Amino acid sequence: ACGTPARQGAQPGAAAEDLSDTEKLLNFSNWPLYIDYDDAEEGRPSLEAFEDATGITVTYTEEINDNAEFFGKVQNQLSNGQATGRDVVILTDWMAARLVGLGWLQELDKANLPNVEANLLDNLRSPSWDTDRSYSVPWQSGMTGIAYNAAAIGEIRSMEDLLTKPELKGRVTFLSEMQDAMGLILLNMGKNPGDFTDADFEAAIDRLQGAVDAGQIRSFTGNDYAQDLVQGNIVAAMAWSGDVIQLQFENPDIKFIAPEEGLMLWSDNMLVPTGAAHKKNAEALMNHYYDPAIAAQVAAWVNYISPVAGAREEMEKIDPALAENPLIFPDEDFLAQTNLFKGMTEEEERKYNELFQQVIGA
Amino acid sequence: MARQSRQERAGRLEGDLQIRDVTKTFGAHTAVDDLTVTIPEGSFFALLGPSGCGKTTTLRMVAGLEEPTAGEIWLGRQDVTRLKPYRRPINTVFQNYALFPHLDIFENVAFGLRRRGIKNVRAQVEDMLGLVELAGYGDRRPSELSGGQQQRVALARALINQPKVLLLDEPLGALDLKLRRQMQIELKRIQTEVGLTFLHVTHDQEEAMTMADTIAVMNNGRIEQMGSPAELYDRPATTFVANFLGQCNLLRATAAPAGDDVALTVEGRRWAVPAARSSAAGTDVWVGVRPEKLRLTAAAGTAAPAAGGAGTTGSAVEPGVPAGANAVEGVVTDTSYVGVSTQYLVRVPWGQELVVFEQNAGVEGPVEPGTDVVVHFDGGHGFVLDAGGDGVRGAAPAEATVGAMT
Amino acid sequence: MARQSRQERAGRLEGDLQIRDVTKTFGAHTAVDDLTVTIPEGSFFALLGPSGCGKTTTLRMVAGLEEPTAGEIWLGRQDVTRLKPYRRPINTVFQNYALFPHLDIFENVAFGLRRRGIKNVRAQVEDMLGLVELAGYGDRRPSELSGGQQQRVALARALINQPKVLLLDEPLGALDLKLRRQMQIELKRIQTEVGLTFLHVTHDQEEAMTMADTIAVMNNGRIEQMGSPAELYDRPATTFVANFLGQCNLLRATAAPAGDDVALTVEGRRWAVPAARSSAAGTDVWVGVRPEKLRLTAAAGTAAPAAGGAGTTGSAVEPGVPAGANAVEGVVTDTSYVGVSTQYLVRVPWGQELVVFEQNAGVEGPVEPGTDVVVHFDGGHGFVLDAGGDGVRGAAPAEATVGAMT
Amino acid sequence: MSALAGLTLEAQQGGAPAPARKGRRRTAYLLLLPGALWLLLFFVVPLIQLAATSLYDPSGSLSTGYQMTFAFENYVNAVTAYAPHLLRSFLYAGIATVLAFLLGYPLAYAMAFRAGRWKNLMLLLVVAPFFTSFLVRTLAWKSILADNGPVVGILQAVGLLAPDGRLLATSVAVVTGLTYNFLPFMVLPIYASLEKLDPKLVEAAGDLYASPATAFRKITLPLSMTGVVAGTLMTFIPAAGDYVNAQLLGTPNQYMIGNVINSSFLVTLNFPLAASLSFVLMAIILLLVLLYVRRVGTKELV
Amino acid sequence: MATPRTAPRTSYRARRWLGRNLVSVVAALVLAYMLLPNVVVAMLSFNKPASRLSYDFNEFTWDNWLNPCAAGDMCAALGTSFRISLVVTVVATLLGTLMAFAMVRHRYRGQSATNVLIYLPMATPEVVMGSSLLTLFVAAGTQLGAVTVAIAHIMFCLSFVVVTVKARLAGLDPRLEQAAMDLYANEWETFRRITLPLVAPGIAAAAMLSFALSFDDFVITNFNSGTTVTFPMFVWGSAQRGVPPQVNVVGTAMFVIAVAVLVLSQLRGRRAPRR
Ligand SMILES: Nc1ncnc2c1ncn2[C@@H]1O[C@H](COP(=O)(O)OP(=O)(O)OP(=O)(O)O)[C@@H](O)[C@H]1O
Ligand SMILES: Nc1ncnc2c1ncn2[C@@H]1O[C@H](COP(=O)(O)OP(=O)(O)OP(=O)(O)O)[C@@H](O)[C@H]1O
Ligand SMILES: NCCCCNCCCN
Ligand SMILES: [Mg+2]
Ligand SMILES: [Mg+2]
Repeated sequence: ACGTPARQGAQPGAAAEDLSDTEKLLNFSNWPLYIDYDDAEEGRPSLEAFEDATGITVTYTEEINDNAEFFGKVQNQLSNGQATGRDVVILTDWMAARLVGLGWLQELDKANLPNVEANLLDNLRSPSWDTDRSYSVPWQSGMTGIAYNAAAIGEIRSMEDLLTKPELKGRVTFLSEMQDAMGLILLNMGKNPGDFTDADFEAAIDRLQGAVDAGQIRSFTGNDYAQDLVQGNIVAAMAWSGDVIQLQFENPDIKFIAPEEGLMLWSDNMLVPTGAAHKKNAEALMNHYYDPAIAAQVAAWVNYISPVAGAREEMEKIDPALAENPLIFPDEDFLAQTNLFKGMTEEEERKYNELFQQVIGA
Repeated sequence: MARQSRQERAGRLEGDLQIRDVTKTFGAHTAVDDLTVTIPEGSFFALLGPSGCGKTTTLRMVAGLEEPTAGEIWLGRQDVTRLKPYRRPINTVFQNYALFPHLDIFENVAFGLRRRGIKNVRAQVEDMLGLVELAGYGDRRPSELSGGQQQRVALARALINQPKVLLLDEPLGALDLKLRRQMQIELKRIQTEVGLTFLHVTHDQEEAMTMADTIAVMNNGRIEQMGSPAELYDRPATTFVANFLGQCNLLRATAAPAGDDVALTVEGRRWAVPAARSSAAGTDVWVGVRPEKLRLTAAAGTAAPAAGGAGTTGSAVEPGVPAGANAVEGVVTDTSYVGVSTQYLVRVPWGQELVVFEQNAGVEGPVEPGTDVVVHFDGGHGFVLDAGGDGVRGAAPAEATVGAMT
Repeated sequence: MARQSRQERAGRLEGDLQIRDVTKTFGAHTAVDDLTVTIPEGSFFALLGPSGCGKTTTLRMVAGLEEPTAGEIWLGRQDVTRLKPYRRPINTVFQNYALFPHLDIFENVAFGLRRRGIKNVRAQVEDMLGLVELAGYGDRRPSELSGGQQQRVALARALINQPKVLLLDEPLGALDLKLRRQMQIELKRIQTEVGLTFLHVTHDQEEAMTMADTIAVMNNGRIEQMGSPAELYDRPATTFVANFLGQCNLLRATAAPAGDDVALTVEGRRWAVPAARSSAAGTDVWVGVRPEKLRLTAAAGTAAPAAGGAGTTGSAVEPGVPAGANAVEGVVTDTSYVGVSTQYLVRVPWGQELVVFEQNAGVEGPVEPGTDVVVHFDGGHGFVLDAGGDGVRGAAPAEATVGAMT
Repeated sequence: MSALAGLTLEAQQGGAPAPARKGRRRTAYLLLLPGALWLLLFFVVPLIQLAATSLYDPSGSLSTGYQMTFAFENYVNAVTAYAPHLLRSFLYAGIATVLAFLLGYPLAYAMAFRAGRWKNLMLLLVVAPFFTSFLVRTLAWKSILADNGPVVGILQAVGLLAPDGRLLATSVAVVTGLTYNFLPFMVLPIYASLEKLDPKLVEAAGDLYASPATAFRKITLPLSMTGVVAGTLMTFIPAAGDYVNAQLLGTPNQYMIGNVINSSFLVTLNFPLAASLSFVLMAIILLLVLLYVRRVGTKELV
Repeated sequence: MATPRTAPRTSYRARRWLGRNLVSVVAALVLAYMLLPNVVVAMLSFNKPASRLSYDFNEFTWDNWLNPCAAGDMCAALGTSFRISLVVTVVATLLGTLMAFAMVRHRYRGQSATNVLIYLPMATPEVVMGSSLLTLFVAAGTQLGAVTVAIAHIMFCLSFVVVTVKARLAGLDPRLEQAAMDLYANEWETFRRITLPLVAPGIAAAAMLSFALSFDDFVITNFNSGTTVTFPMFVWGSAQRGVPPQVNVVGTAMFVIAVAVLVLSQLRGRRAPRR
């Protein structure tokens, strides 16, 4: 064995044979708490609507807990040009960028996406890593901030509290995604996550290391912080905005706050990996979710920022209060206090991840 | 007060091992049944009996490995009934030896000394290994020794502690015949040399007889008879003992007193046995006689010569049969040569087969099967037992017919 | 051509088992050494010898479980040397029985029949179980039987196949004395009943003597002597056989021919043994005499009466010693009562101890240790062996001194 | 089922193989072939591949590929960066092994000598949890030890735990989980070796003036040593490589080397690091095992 | 006078009882420790959780037992696990038994090498085994899935099978086979009628063990399963978003079934002597 060759896909966008015309099937992998869910019916209304409308049977799997973890799971197949068995996956910008770079995504047929063409918010139309949205369609955007259980702990206001408050010792979780965790810590240290130096980063790492060593942080989690928060094993967590609002239905004491230092902003995208055999069905799904009424329906449940123009108007019909919620429909002022993590070179990404990895030990 | 009198009793018996009214039950089963026996200090005492009769259980109670359900065990002046095994001055040679496989021979033998905190054990252990003729074997493991050698290690391991009583539970049971006879001599020699009390369990009657001063024959948790080997062999008190200890011819008879003798009628034949050799009270009796006490003489009108070294001079009804001998005619049905002696089966008129041993001391050839003979014995060699109740006991099951076993 | 002549040879011996020049080596060790022996059809042949002498190996070669390194094995006219075990009309009763634990008794016994494709086995198996007195035990598992019963199943399992030859490898070795004697009778009975060839391996000389028509004594992979039990016992050809088969007194002597006798000088004493009973060529010899052939007579000037049933009439130098008897004076050092007989050790002037057996046939008490006696025997009971080379062999190791074993 | 008890131990019994006949050797190879091939192909070859991976250029990535540069410094870097995790792995595994021994020995002893007719039932209860996924059982521990769960409540009530104290997400929880998970592997071999022990030997020791404690120390324990060695190895080795317990019941401060290897392979895709850590782990384990086995003197095992 | 005497006597008795039964008491406690999680799992299998994320006991219900497959893809995962474990059990038991026979019954060159080959996997941590196999599959470009999982499971079950069967085989008296040959059974019949039935309990134990190890494996599976979801993988995944109570139904059912099967086989074994 003399090394392993580069895993870049031979031709970016290489498509598998599309069986959509014969197989009315779609495998959809998503994060937990990321779609409308009717407890009483034990069903997902928007998805059922799609199935009813198209006759496509959707296998919906809540299997994505963390971008890197998911990538690790599927990268073997993708790098070998094999099917992963998934037709639509939802991943965050930076991970989507990596997949585009590796050529592991199928190019979308715009002709099948009229709703997207029509309703995609302008500010999301041309990210640097997929300038004409050939490979990706935004699913939701959201913010990384702090969630806490007000019944168990006094008010939490800042990252400073999270990192140092003794009452929180061992009862707070951080996110295992480097961009989330380090973004908030950089903010806490007065740095700009969108533009920082290696030294800034290292200082932030030291700060994090200090908190870990002190036993402040119980664990680094993916989406699974939600469970611990509800079960009471932790009283505060680094959390994603929409999740927390959903958790409030289970436990009204759980609050989401924007830390005093600021919020991180991100968006997740629907992607069709290479080897997926139902691209056309996937495109139908994307198009379905860009119907503003459907988008509003989803947003009303998940409480994330919808990328669909006209969703707010539709939301007015469903729940006017939600239409006013800045976490769902943020205005310019609100967005001003949010931050984006900087786009990294592969070199930087490796370096920062390695440092981060050593701190979280996994 | 009760305590006082006990101590008095004990005082009388310095160093003797006393088992007093001991009973041991396992669930519903009584393994040892109200056993009382005193084993004098320094004696070689053998406990003999069929499998399951309670021998091991008795030994284990003496060793302290089992607690009596009732009764007491005294060693000299000390009640040891409830003493832990490791506090008793009693050691055991286990069947199959129970040598510690992970310790070498030296450490096996030194084990007891070390436990008692004795420091300089080397000399003592070497001496003991010498005594059992295993000098130089100290650093072997038990598995590297032959059966006989292991046996001697087990002995040494127990003896080195100079116990008051040494218990031996069929210590030779696993050895083959030749080795067994040899170890018997060895054991007896060592007992004589060290002079301590041996309580020896065996089911081999020959072993018990050659080695022990006193034998107790056990059956069903009780002692049937106790005494010197000769006493037990010559005057068994029950048919069980008669059959268990060696071979025996037992014949049904009716008895009537006749002066110093008991007059017996055995299928019409008139026999006599000294009254002193009868323990029967009724008229229904067993007459017993050992095979080696029987003589064969050619029947009248037969040319065959008398077999065996029993050439006697004296007048008799049948030529060669002494006057006054108890005799019965019969025919030889089987002759088997066993080197030292020849064993004959003689069928008597009522169908019973008698066993006769003739030592091969002379040069005369054996009596051929089919020869008509007269079987006779001196009344002084017979014995008479009550035939009340239980019939013949102690013979091996498959041959539990009255009479002979080969 | 060679084949032709072999077949001719075989033709002469219908059904006999012939072992011809068979050698078996394991690595450097020769277990069986150029063994040749013919076992006549229908005979009970015993192979006797110390542990490790090659008995089992011989049997295994006959059974086909081991292949000879050299030599041939013929059964009647057929060379079976290389035949698979399951193609030979030979069956084995294994030591420890090797019963199939997962099959019941019935299926154990039926095993061989079923393998040979025999359909209706029930009647045959029932018969065979009857023969070994186990009728009704068919549906038990081997583990539910006693040792003796298991033994009989092993026998039945082999016998039911009506083999030409039945091999028995210490089939009684694991049984206790009493059961063993009983099984010996059983085995002998069955052999007589079914009349097939038994090749029986044992290390129990008494067993071999009571059961076999012919005994071969093996040592170090070779046969030392072969013959009828009486022949081997009465006229052993080597000191090994003399000592291995029963007990024996061996005395060093110088021999000189004297007519029909051999004149012997034993430490100055003049003895004689019939020339026919000597196999010695040189002058350096062993004189052998069995313990039961020796007589004890009170020494002159001693009041003690003659012991044993050897009351003889005849003039002698010492009173009670017959004329012409070979005699030596000595002192009794040990007396042990074993029921049937009493065993004496008599120390003669040059220190050797002789063993003497006296059957307890009379009522005389035993001779006490310390008594001065004369030991004597009829020359016709002695035998003379060459003393060239190897000294005394065959006695158990710990007593490899010249002379007696108890 | 007793065969199951013997599962981890036995092997050293060997038993004299039947004498080789002509052609039997070929049969032996034929019988061995499929299994041995399987192990060669899917155990040995992967290990070699892993060894190679451990020497790849550490700056390799999916997009650039991984070059074989014989980068032995990977080992140095891995050990320096993750020394605490390595240390913790062996510390936790060691403690768990000792605890499992202390708990497992009495259980095995009671099963062998005290259980009577309950013996088989007890054996059954030791084995049966194998069939309930260990993940499910470990998750059950998570709720047993939860901050507002019953155990914490009781311990706080009796004052053994501070009012704000907790069990979950502590070393205690991780070690408890490790001990629990590998306890059967300790119990079964010890039981198997005690089963074989002749109780007469213990009686003989008592007869020779050894008190029960001494008899245990001098006879029972030494004679069950094969089982103890097998059991400790069967506990220690997997425990040292485990990451599930640390992940479910611990915090980053409890993470063991298994967590690092796992996430390097599956999350951060740092294959050279993961591979070199794997080998460091194996090397240390083998070294400790050899030292231990030599010390305890049970040569038959390794 | 009697009162002060009886009190210490009772405590003496209690102490004596404890002294005698200490081991049994400790053993019972340890057994309780070993079974505690199973008790919790059994309880939770009857729980109607307050919400999808909660794991606390809330309300008793039979629903989970009545609808075990209501929990997403759990039943599919369970099926996958069963299928894989069955294949693994058959193949590993077969190959391992053959190896054990070769190792006990034959002499050949490379015996110690074979021994190392058998023992080393047992001395290798699962992460290492799983990851190294992954490296191989990646390098060979093998599609990860049920097949690779089965390959991996067979690999680590082999050692356990060999050791278990070897133990049984070594304890088998070779004279039984010789006796069969002596009684006209040829090699094949001897194997079928004597060797196999006598070694069968060992083989059965090995098979049972293989099944349990394979069914329960998470670590090695996680490395090599690709998109295939086995039951443990499902549990692991669902642990991140709330374990459905049906998982506890499966855990409890497996436990009960295992106990039942073992008890039945014991009872059958005991009754077998009577034909
Ligand atoms: N621990 C025990 N539990 C139940 N019964 C027992 C126990 N020990 C012995 N017995 C029974 O007590 C009786 C006497 O047993 P013991 O071992 O004393 O016999 P033994 O005379 O030594 O026999 P053997 O010659 O066979 O050794 C037997 O019936 C036996 O089954
Ligand atoms: N398979 C074997 N490999 C090596 N040596 C063997 C083998 N079988 C037997 N031997 C050796 O051959 C010799 C004869 O053995 P054999 O079993 O025939 O003795 P035996 O006369 O039956 O002894 P015993 O009375 O103890 O059963 C012994 O020294 C034994 O060690
Ligand atoms: N419950 C849905 C959470 C979606 C989180 N997406 C990943 C954000 C990464 N910063
Ligand atoms: Mg006994
Ligand atoms: Mg033999």
